Amino acid sequence: MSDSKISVKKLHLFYKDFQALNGIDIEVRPQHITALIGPSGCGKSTFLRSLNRMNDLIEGVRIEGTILLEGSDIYSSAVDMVALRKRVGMVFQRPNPFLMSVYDNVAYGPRIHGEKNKRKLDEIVETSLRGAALWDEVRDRLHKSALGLSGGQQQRVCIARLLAVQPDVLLMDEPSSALDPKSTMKIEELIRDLKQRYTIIIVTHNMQQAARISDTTAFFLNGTLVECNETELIFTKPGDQRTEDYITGRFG
Amino acid sequence: MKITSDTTGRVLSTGAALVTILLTLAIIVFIATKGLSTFIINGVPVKDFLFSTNWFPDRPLEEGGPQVGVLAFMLGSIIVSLLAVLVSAPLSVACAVFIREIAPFWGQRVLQPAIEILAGIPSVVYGYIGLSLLVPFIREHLGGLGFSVLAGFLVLSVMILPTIVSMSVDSLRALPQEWKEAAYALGSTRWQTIRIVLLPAARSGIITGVVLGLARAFGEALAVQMVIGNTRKIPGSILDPVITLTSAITMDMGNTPMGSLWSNSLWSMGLLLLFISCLFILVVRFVVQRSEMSQ
Amino acid sequence: MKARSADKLATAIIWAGALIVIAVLASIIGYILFNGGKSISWDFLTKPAQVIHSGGGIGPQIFNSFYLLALSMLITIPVGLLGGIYLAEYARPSKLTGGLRLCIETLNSLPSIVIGLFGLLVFVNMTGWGYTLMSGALALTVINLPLIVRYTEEALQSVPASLREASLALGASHWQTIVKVVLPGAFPGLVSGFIITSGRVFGEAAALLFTAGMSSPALDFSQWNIFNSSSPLNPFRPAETLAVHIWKVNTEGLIPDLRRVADGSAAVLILIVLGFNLLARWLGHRIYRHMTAT
Amino acid sequence: MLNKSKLVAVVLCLGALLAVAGCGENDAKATAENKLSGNITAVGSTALQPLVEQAANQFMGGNPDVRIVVQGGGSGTGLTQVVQGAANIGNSDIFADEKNGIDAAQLVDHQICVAGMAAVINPNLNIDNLTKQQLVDVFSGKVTNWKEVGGQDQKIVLVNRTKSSGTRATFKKYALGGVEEATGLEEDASGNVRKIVKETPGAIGYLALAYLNSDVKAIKLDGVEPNKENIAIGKYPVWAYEHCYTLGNPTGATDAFLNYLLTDDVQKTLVPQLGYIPVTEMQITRDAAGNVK
Repeated sequence: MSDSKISVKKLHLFYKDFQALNGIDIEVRPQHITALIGPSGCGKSTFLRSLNRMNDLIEGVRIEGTILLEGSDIYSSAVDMVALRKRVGMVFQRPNPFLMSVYDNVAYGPRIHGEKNKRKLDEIVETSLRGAALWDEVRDRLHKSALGLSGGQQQRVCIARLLAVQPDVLLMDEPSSALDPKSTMKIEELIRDLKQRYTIIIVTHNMQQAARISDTTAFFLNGTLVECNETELIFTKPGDQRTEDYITGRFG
Repeated sequence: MKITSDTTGRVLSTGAALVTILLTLAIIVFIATKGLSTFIINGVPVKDFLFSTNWFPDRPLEEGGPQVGVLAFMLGSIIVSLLAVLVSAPLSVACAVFIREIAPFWGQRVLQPAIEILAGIPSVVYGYIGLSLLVPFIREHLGGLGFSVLAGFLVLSVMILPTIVSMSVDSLRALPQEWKEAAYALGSTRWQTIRIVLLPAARSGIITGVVLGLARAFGEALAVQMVIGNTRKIPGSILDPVITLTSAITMDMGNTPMGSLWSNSLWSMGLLLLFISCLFILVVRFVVQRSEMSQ
Repeated sequence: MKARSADKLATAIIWAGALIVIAVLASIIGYILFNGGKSISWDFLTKPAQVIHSGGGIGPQIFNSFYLLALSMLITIPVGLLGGIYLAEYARPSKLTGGLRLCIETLNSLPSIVIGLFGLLVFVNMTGWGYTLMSGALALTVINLPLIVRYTEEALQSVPASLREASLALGASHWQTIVKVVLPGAFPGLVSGFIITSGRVFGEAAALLFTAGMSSPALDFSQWNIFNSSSPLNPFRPAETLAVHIWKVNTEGLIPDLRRVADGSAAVLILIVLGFNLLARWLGHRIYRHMTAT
Repeated sequence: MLNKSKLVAVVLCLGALLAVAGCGENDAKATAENKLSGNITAVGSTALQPLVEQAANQFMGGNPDVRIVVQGGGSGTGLTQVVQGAANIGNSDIFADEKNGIDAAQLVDHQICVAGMAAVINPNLNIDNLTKQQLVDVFSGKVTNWKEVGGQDQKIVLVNRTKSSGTRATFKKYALGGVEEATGLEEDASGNVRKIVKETPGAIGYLALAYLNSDVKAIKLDGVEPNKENIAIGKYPVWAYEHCYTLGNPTGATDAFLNYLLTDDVQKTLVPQLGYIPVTEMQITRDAAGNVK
């Protein structure tokens, strides 16, 4: 298991008195797509957000257990949160481009991390937009507001914005749930492409999506990790009755 | 570098918060120090100050001594501002409902901007209009001198309208759209929806607005002073002239030497105003807290 | 059927309420503009006021009003903005936060005359400045501050949380996120909030009677050295604003044409406040459109 | 750490700026070559303010190095500030001795002019003379209808100045012989009193002569008309000095300005224009206790 990118041990998460995660153990392999599935409220999004400490922003959240990113504990007090989030980026459910131009959106990350060189920025923006398979669609309107784009394009701007800070890990919280089927297909294609360079963890409601794109699938229920295995195995021979019930649509 | 800018930001904004708190405390401390000297230095019993109508700060000692009872001022302030709220509150709630529920287009395009303009009209101008239009009107058509409780609370009720309307509109806006849709889907009429679903749910916001309006009416000085006649007597009818704490302060402050009993008792009136507006805040907090608990 | 007619009746009553308010507003504004409109002329707007003779203008008063407003905003906006940022971004439920909210509510409901008294005591007497623009500006600051803090907090909170998260997830620090993402997003709201606040304090008189004074010494509009005592920009000179001028002319005026001056000043004041409101709406709308480029 | 010290520096700079801008006032002095220079602050009575303001403008025209700032605030404020040394000149409508809480012994009185006061009534009342006793009866509330003092059947409406007003103090002392007024409407400002008396049937109030116009009717007291001539020769008793007080004897520019106020440049033009009686034309004098010489 030493080749794990992320290794989570006995993770408990409390929201005030409510226990949202109960003893999660999971290993995430590098350059793989891991899908997290489960019914609403099962804790999969909460889990995702604890991987780059986004939960720290929420009042009353308490965490026990360890999360190791390449062997070092991300919850140790020595960790620079900013540096952590730079390495572990996140794409959200709804596209959330800033009220800026496409260019400024993508250049935002490099700029706040100190990049001032205009040529360098141009380069990063182009590479990132190409990486997000959006360059050809927006090259003529780089300096117009990102809010003028379609939902699918906006989501890809958000992905490009993330790529521009060169993270190792991409966390995606139902990235296509707010999009139409055509945009969804494009995003899925993109995610598959990105796998070659990034470790991707994706939360999805859509089981076909999980089956289509992921290598590993983890099934969450009521704050516990029921099982985690090769995607093919999960969808063909689930090891747990509850997993089978869920993927065959008997509940959730 | 990053950490430093973050710390600076946090320090600066916490500093601004502290400045605001210190400022408020400074106001309270300074006004209280000056205001309490009537009782501490001049030795006027609090009871005589609050519950007597004898206001003879200039009377020499041998004729019964300076007396500084402010009951007439205090009652005047209370009467005028309560009546203002009584007129203004129903009208304001009607306006808020109109803006949100009855005619959103007209309401938001015409009425709401119009009410915002009302908020921006300086109180001096209100007083001036009251003096030029309202006072003669009352004198000719209703009798009395025109300078009256009536003129005072009518002017005030217009002045506090924007406060109540905007608070009520905000709290109606904050209600989930689904509640309204659910009520309509159950076959309620618009009025039933408003009366049974919306108004009760928005109640705490509306009450907060009314109390803040009351506070504003209570503390208003110039507009009221111009139309109430300033007679140091407890009024017998709404056509009688009346006097308020604020008008007593504006009229006498400049003419009395600092440190004299007279001046001190004006500061005590200021303290009384401060005290009562703090009381209003507590009422608001209580209302909000109770409605939060009941939800 | 009964519910139906109750509905009709209630609707009619609410319409009536709205119409009454519009009628009151229209008659107030109409009255002022009708009476005062005819006395507004270029001379009236620029000439200095007269004490005994007729034909005075309100030039210095208009200047004073704007200058005082600018001075006070110069102090209030940084403090209020930071205070609003604290409440919207940093505040956790703590004693400090609770205290701050209570203080803001208290400040907001303080009668302006009490603020005037405080100003008289501290800014006028304790500092030894006397009745000056600076004393007035500080008193206005006390009135402004809670409004600006509230507008800032509201504007910042209206920026979707998802934008904050996006920025943080890119490794931006909290402060960078506030400066680069949240503040620009809140900008339209901030601008209109500030302008509406300006309109409010523009008409303030009660607090200024005791702080900025009621006299307007001769101003030398060719002297722009801020430290020269006859310079219009010197913040340590007494100054009478337009609202105070209306009060003074009405109460102590000796001039034979005081009706004309009072009516005209009221009309000018209303027009300026109206202008502030329209400007706030227009600017807020425009900035928003510019930023979203729709 | 660096940023904290930056913050401190900014605060210090601001403080210093305020201090620099704030000082340099209140130091009136004459320079060696007898050219007047310095700053004078005159604070107080709103009634006297226009006169001093206009005179100051004229004075500064001839003495460009002198800067005079005239502020209102009321007689009480003026006296307080001059005693505290916050102002060079304190303007007052009444003798400092008459104000409680002021140590008049430290102050030097400069009487600039005289303000006469008249009882005024609504122009529709058919009365133009009252005896002193009648006036006292009217204001003390003993008489409540005009027909009891020879007018038509009309209720009397009293319009008083606020208790702290110098006009009221003077009127009470010299017109009413110190008798306490009954409660009536109260206004702090002459403009409002005039407006109310003009518009309210049966109203009676009192105004400084400067505010008299056709809106209201000034009435004779014991047959004596309230005008400058009668006041100057001592026939009409309801008047008061307008005072400029200084803390100790004035020096330098302040002294020069106070002397200027007594020259013909002010006394013959500004004083009558503003409705006051020049102190130089008074044939009698009166002290704080009311003793006439």
